[in-house]
Amino acid sequence: MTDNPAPLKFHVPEPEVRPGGTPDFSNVPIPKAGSVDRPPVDVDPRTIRDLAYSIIRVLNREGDAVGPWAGTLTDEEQLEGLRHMMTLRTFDARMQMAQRQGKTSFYMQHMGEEAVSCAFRKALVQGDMNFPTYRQAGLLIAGGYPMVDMMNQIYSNEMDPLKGRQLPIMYSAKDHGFFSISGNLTTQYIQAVGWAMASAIKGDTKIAVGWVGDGATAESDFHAALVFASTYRAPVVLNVVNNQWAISTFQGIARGGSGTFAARGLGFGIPALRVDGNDYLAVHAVAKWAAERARSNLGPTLVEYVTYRVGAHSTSDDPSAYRPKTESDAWPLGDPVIRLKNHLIRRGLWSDERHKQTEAEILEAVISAQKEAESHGTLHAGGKPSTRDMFEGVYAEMPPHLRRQRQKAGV
Amino acid sequence: MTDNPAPLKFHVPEPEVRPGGTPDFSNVPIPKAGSVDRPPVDVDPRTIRDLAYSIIRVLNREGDAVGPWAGTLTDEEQLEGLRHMMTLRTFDARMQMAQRQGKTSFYMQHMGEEAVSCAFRKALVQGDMNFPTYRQAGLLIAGGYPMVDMMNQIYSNEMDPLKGRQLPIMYSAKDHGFFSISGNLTTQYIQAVGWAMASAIKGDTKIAVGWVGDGATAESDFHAALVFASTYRAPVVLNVVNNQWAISTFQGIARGGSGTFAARGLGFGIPALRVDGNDYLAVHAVAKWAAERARSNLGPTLVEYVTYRVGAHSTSDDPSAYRPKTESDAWPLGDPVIRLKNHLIRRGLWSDERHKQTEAEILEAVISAQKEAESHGTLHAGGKPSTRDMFEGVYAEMPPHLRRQRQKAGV
Amino acid sequence: MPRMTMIEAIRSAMDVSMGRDDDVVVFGEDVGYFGGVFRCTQGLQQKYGRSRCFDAPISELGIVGAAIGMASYGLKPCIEIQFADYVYPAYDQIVSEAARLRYRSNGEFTCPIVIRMPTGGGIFGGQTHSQSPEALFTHVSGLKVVVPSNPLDAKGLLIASIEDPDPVIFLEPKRLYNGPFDGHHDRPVTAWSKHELGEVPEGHFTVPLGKAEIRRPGSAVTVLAYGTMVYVAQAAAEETGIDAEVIDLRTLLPLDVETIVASVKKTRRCVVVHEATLTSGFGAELVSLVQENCFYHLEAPVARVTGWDTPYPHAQEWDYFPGPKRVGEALIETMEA
Amino acid sequence: MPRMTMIEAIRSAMDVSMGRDDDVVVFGEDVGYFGGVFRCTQGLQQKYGRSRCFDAPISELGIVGAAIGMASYGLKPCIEIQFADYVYPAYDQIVSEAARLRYRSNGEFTCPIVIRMPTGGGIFGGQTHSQSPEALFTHVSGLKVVVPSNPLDAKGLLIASIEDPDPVIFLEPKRLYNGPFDGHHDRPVTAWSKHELGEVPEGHFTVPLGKAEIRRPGSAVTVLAYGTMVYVAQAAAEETGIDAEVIDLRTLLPLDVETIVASVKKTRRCVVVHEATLTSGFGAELVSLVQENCFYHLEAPVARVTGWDTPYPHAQEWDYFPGPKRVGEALIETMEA
Ligand SMILES: Cc1ncc(C[n+]2csc(CCOP(=O)(O)OP(=O)(O)O)c2C)c(N)n1
Ligand SMILES: Cc1ncc(C[n+]2csc(CCOP(=O)(O)OP(=O)(O)O)c2C)c(N)n1
Ligand SMILES: [Mg+2]
Ligand SMILES: [Mg+2]
Repeated sequence: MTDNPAPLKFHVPEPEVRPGGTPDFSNVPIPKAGSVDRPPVDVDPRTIRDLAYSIIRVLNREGDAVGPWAGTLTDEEQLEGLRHMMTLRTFDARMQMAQRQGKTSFYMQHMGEEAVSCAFRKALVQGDMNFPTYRQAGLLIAGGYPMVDMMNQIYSNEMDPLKGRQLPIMYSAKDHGFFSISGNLTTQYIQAVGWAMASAIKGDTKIAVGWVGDGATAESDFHAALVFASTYRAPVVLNVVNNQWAISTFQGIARGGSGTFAARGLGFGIPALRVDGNDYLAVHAVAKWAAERARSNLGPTLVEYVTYRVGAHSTSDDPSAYRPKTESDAWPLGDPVIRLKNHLIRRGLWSDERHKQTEAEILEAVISAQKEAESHGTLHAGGKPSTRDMFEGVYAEMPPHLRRQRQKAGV
Repeated sequence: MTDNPAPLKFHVPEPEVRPGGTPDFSNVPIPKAGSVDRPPVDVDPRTIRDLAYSIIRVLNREGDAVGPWAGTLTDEEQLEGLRHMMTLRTFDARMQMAQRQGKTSFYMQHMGEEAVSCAFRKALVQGDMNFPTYRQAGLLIAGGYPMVDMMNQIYSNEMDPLKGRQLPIMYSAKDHGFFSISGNLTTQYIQAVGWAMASAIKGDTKIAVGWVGDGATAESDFHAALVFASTYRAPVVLNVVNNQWAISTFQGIARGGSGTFAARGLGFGIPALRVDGNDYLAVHAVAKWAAERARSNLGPTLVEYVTYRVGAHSTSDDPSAYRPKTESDAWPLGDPVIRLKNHLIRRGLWSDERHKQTEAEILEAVISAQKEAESHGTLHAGGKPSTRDMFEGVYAEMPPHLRRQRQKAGV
Repeated sequence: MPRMTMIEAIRSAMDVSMGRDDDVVVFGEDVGYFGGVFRCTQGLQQKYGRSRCFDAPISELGIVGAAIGMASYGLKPCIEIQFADYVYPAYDQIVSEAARLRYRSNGEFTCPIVIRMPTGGGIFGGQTHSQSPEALFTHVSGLKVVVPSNPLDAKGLLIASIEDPDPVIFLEPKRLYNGPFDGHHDRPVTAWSKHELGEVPEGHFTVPLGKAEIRRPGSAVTVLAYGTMVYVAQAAAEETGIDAEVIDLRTLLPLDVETIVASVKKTRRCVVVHEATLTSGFGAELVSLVQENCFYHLEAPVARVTGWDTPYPHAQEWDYFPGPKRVGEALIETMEA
Repeated sequence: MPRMTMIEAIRSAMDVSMGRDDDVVVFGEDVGYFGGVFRCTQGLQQKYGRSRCFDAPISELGIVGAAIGMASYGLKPCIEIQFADYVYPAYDQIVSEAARLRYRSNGEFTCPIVIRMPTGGGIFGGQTHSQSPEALFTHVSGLKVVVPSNPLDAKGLLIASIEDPDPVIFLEPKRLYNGPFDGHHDRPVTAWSKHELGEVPEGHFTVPLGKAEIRRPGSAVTVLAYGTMVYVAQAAAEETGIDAEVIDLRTLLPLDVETIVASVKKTRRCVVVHEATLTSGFGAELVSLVQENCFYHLEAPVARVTGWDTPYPHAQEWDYFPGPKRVGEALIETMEA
């Protein structure tokens, strides 16, 4: 049959729907909440390969928390989680606006993905280290990092902890377990593994967390991370945030024929789980499971968060050019804030009224932080880092050639 | 239980046995010949994941060809296959010796792995393209490329098709479907995928074949190749030759916890097969299956060849420093030449006598080619490529600065 | 003659090339359906189909590696790296593979690929959207390196690059995409539609690789520049009133040494400018060539005005960028030396 | 004082460092059980255990990326890339990450790693075992680049590099591992045991980064060299009878400009030599600095003697290698200019 073969055809994956079409996620299988087993953390990875193809969910349509993954958080913690997500959303809205007002050059928001970083943070302890991308500011919000410091960084003002050197939102907060963000995709995934290896080499108890987006899993560093994590059984949680889109390319371009991103872990013998990324409770439960594995010297876990990027990729992007405007409304996993809110209301712990009131409180807090930050300057106005700062910190000690250059610059 | 966690421990995989120990492969599961199913080429990849964890074998201990993968070669072809493997082995022995005699700088042999490249070549047709590593010279031998040209390249002599520019054995033979070998590991794996994409873009019928060793699968290019092959369903066969060792590191360092290298394909939805690499008939059957998939526009296949590197890594290496001297004797899959020979004898197509006679013939042919090659020079004696050749071919047309440099060199 | 921005001219070059030669294919991150984050490939997928212009996974290594394989097959891939700052994952494929394939195979396999990438700063893009990595490619034998400074050249050079039988690194100064930016960031930029180099023929034409162009004739001092710095140098000459001869190198490798040497022998003074960091920048090669070839003509040391030896900062962008003030000072110093 | 080859000296530097500081870890391809293909790490795993010295998968990206993560944790990884020719897969991690981590985090995270790699030709290693990629690192702000030329320096510089708080690229000229090779490939090499710089203290000492050393005082012309070329330059001086001052740069970044300038101001002539290809090589930076700082003292153009602008060939190795003959000719030319 290969004697006279037909011409080959070139295949390029395409999303189901493009602008002008009607969004349709009916082909995305969504398992019922509570339907996926919760294995013990020391399970033989070979026996749970199917978890890479399912979705762990806790909150059902009615707003109940069901199944074996439910119950990892107290009422208090759940209420706090809601507040964190709401804070992140408000923070985003204000900073997005500040960018539009010319107060900074660039911003990236989390709309729709708040549960992932906010809930994950609560599964870690002091000393653990995240190697985040630009879309996990919830790690800072939920970790109690001051909003005003985030804003100072975004504004590159005179109080910017990074002295104006970095793009907005590329935070660094060591004491908050938040590694300096790189603008280069995926480079930090393998660094997270190296950090975790170091913890094991030193006989410490700290674990590391790598973060990457669906699109960025295609980068080579992803492979290096999985190879090293698998070989050295590093105490690391490897997170893939699948928000369905890179910039203009849908997840199929990076994922190819594998069905899921979690499946990537199977080729390395790394337990791989998929979780409803818009379900705060499910994210926390899976994060806790994976963190416990790492801390118990059981090695790495790969977790795929199934979520949806509701907003634009960044302030430089306009998604209406590549996907239907109403696609986010059709997204079957709903809104993480509303889902947790409904759950808490159903359980009598929350009300629409308290929600509105809290929204107002949060807005006030964000605005007050913003005022404080702006008193220290914004990108083009007011206090700013010095030109001298630009020459500092390239090395621990400034070498002669850089000293000469600084002199030449007259600073 | 993570309140007071125990210190983490650092894990570095180690081979079972080191020099001084007794080789032991009893933990390597070897399925019976004929026991693995042969699915149709258009099988749903999701239904054959277990093939990534088994070993397809045709020749059993008794020397019979058994099971659903048997029967892809005529008697003639099998006899020819034996001759190819014997030729490659003799070629290796002579060139290894030539290197020891100082006639060239470097050599790498195939001892124990002859079946892989020799049998694979017979599943391809004119126009297909291999992107080989340095350990697939069987592709040339079995494809009828003149031995004397290989030797001219090895000797970097005046007839060297590559003008002395390349390390010995880094052949290039376009008309024989053999891409220019790179000394950089794994770089060509993704190039093979690109070549295959090009064939599909043009609506041609040619397929590409990527080759990589077990150790080199850890390189990043491996990931890029799998991502692109999976996304664009490229007509490519992706081969991993698992000969148990990189240089001094055993396969566990690259493989980590995945169990097999074939498993790497599963994370991409790419059908993944493991095959007895010391079984000429099994290699051919699997190669044919994978090539047919590619040519039928069914996309990529990942194949792991389970074999053993009997000799040193290269003429610069001494394996007794890192593995027991007798390890190759203990290798459970035997010797590919002896296994095919026994099969042919059992079937009455061959005899010890004819084998010896053929050995002698081959030796004579190799020696005669060697004499011819040496008449054109060896690395340090006789005819050699010119210094002028060194300056040619950097670009299609020599740019002025290089012309000036050539002038300066006085050539 | 039609007016084009640099983006339109680059798009037109690919359009013309794809129309003339079925073997030209275009791909990269976001270049297919969407048409590229700078819109350089907009409309090409619609016009030529998904097999000729398509989206790639976010893997610069994969994009270049696949392009090399395609080129060895016989195609002519013209690929986009989204920002030059992201080319490093592909560096091995470029240096070890694309650049050496012809040589090591003695011409059996060749690598006619073009790797386009937006380069340079001035857009508050911080460390990862501002770099000028040209010197990391000019050191690599087997590559050609091109940096256009205007729409007309961009189109002619890009067509020439696509038709070139060897790998070409094509660096697009993103600050010039919409107009001839002269480094005065506080003043509005003229649009290309108002500039004579914005007049670009619709159809096929080439600007040959390896030829520099004198942008501003002068007799007092030679300024060697490329990309954005061509306009900065011109502005510095106007503002200082120094009769500088500004040479737009256009191709860095192979370099038009003849034009450079003729000019410096005439002016006897030379200033080299680029946005990239100083140490081991391409300016060092230019200084070396000038002093090797014009030693006895030189009346002053050849000066370099460049980015500082630090990563590219965000807030301090305009302290970092070698603007007309710094170039002007170097011109004065060189004249007074 | 004990005599050591360069391999032994490098091993001793790691041994001493690991003994003094538990945070020093060593890993790379084949460096663990086997002790490295050049045996530089032999015995370290046995002595310090598998957590301190171990084998890595064949992934230069992974090795460097993991080391960066470890360094940010607080370890001091000293890693080996098997040949400098194989460093490119790690180039992004080095350039975009290691070099910029301190700067972009304002010192919150730092990257004290040492990346060792055998470099240079002369062993018939062909394209992929011969390269000298130093200029690809000297252009990168945030890195330090070191090239020792003898066992004593190798040990002192390596200990200093390991103790340095910033990332160091440590290039080991493999042709010098066993003796001071002077480019006369047809003559036997003296062993280090016969050379005074093969006398190396057993214990801890450092040779500071950023300081050059005059290897051969002279008054007629300054030769700037590093690694293997130090001996080639010395041989050329002896053979031509020209009273050359040979400076061994030792550290390329940061560079000891003072020593260079003082010498050239004295000799008024300068020749720069390296094995790497000419265009955009580190020699260009040296020439630029010399002419910027010594313009009015120079009596001849600064000459460069380097590898040719081709990939490193196999058979024509000794036509490619800038041996004493070519360096000698440049000396004579420079004296006669
Ligand atoms: C090495 C590199 N290549 C390309 C880019 C440009 N880029 C920035 S974000 C992005 C898309 C990433 O998508 P994904 O990983 O899905 O993350 P998301 O933005 O959806 O969170 C691209 C292509 C980059 N920053 N770094
Ligand atoms: C990028 C790169 N890194 C390192 C090397 C050095 N090297 C050459 S072969 C080899 C081992 C490869 O092992 P494997 O992939 O198992 O192939 P095998 O030799 O067993 O066929 C190494 C580390 C190289 N050639 N290229
Ligand atoms: Mg995404
Ligand atoms: Mg192997």
